[in-house]
Amino acid sequence: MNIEITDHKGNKVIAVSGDIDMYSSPALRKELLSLIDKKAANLLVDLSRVSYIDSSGIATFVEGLKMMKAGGYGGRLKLIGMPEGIMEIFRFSKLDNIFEIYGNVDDALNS
Amino acid sequence: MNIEITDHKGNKVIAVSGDIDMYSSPALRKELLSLIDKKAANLLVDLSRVSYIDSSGIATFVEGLKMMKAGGYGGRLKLIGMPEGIMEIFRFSKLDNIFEIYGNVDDALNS
Amino acid sequence: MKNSAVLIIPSHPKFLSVLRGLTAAMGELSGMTTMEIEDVKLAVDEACSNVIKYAYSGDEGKRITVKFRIAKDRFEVIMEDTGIKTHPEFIKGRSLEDVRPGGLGIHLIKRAFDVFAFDEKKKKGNRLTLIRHKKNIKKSNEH
Amino acid sequence: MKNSAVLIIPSHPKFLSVLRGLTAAMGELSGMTTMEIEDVKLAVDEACSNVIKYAYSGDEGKRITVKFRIAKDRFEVIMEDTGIKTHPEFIKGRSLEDVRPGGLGIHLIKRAFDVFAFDEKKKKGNRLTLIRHKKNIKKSNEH
Ligand SMILES: Nc1ncnc2c1ncn2[C@@H]1O[C@H](COP(=O)(O)OP(=O)(O)O)[C@@H](O)[C@H]1O
Ligand SMILES: Nc1ncnc2c1ncn2[C@@H]1O[C@H](COP(=O)(O)OP(=O)(O)O)[C@@H](O)[C@H]1O
Repeated sequence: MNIEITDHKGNKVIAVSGDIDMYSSPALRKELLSLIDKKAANLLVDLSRVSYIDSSGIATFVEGLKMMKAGGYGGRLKLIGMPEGIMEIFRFSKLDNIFEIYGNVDDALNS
Repeated sequence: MNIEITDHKGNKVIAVSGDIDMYSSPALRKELLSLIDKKAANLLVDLSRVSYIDSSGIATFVEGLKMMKAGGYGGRLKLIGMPEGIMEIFRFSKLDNIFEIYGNVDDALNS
Repeated sequence: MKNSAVLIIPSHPKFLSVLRGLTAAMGELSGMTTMEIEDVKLAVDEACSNVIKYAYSGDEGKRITVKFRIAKDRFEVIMEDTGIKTHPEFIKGRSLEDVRPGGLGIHLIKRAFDVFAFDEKKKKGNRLTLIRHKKNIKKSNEH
Repeated sequence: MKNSAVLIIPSHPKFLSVLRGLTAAMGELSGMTTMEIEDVKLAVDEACSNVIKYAYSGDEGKRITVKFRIAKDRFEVIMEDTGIKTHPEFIKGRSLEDVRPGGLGIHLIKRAFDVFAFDEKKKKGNRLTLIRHKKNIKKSNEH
């Protein structure tokens, strides 16, 4: 797994690539929670180059979402570019309606 | 591995896909030798969708080339669309100058 | 041992990718579709993650043995550890309506495998048997 | 067994793809580049093909054990069989100028691995050790 953090019109974009599993998800968790700690208003996670995700990866996003809501500063976590195979796991886990999911960065920002 | 045989302007094209190894190469050998038996004038082997080849696969093509020359009917074996990773093994094996190698079917037929 | 393979790995999460690589290759050998392979790979990864987390309490220096068997009618995975005895009666995925981190692994395992059974007779450690029946049309149409 | 994995497969050529899948995953874990992984995968496949062909004379019902070990400075593969004793002095790839089918396997193994050694002390069957040193800049620039 690899993580790249960039700025897009003042919004933080976390681009993840490779496999998110029990080995790599702690590093993703750390990045996510540190950005939430800094009260990032819009937190976009680009999943388009993620080839695999297991339940520890899903748990990481669920935790991020909960932390963001608990922060009470109106920050929003948005998942973008989700490949079909990963979308399918979110659907199976009934999380596709819990997360804000967008096709690309612009759709996510215009919402 | 999968093999598809088609006709292109009266020439036989053998399109191979997947992995050519000690398990799959006997099937390729059979197809190749049966077409040579039928005295195919131009035998084009499309390797563009081959993901892997080992020495048994290389040996199969060397044998095919030898049989074709031994046939004495002027038939030519042409390898087309070779992916770089496979080309590299032919180069290492000093076979890149032994085989007729072309980018695509038309280049192979116009030569 | 015709049509079977055995993998022994350390109980370190970085070896999950190695187990996935092998699972995918065995799935392909058994004639599964790409989508089926993805489901089975995820399920085997989840089962192994649970061994590391629960049977070995995160100890990364133990070993896990995974046996694969391809039969005409099924795909079998047997996972063995020498860790803390699992009490199958306590294994329960969370309700999918109750959104919180964790509790998805068991659901993902049972989605891909028809049988999920711990060998009660094993003396030390655990032996988990996972069986996926072939031509399980219902399962493969579900998603 | 930290940083090592063991695979046991039948001596059937259809399991070569399974061995390649595992080899690729171990290569990735050891930090190899995609190109290095391709070379190592091919080399391990060739060594295993030779066990099937020569040590087992094509008998598909025997077993082959492959141990992988990742160390800081090297990538190690140990392949064991219970077949006919190999006489290392007779193992020789053909001259690359002498174009004919066969005789390439050993060249492809030695291209990827710095050490290719049979354990003379093993009583029954064979134990082949393959070692690839890391930061072998010469090798990786060759092609
Ligand atoms: N191999 C195991 N040994 C002991 N307990 C287990 C094992 N697998 C699962 N469990 C129990 O079942 C619960 C649900 O497991 P799972 O769905 O994988 O979710 P998670 O591990 O994320 O909590 C776990 O919280 C644990 O209590
Ligand atoms: N594991 C082995 N046991 C016995 N002989 C072997 C073994 N590996 C290779 N050889 C011998 O070395 C020769 C060269 O091997 P290789 O380069 O792999 O080419 P090929 O197997 O195509 O002939 C073989 O023909 C065989 O005589």
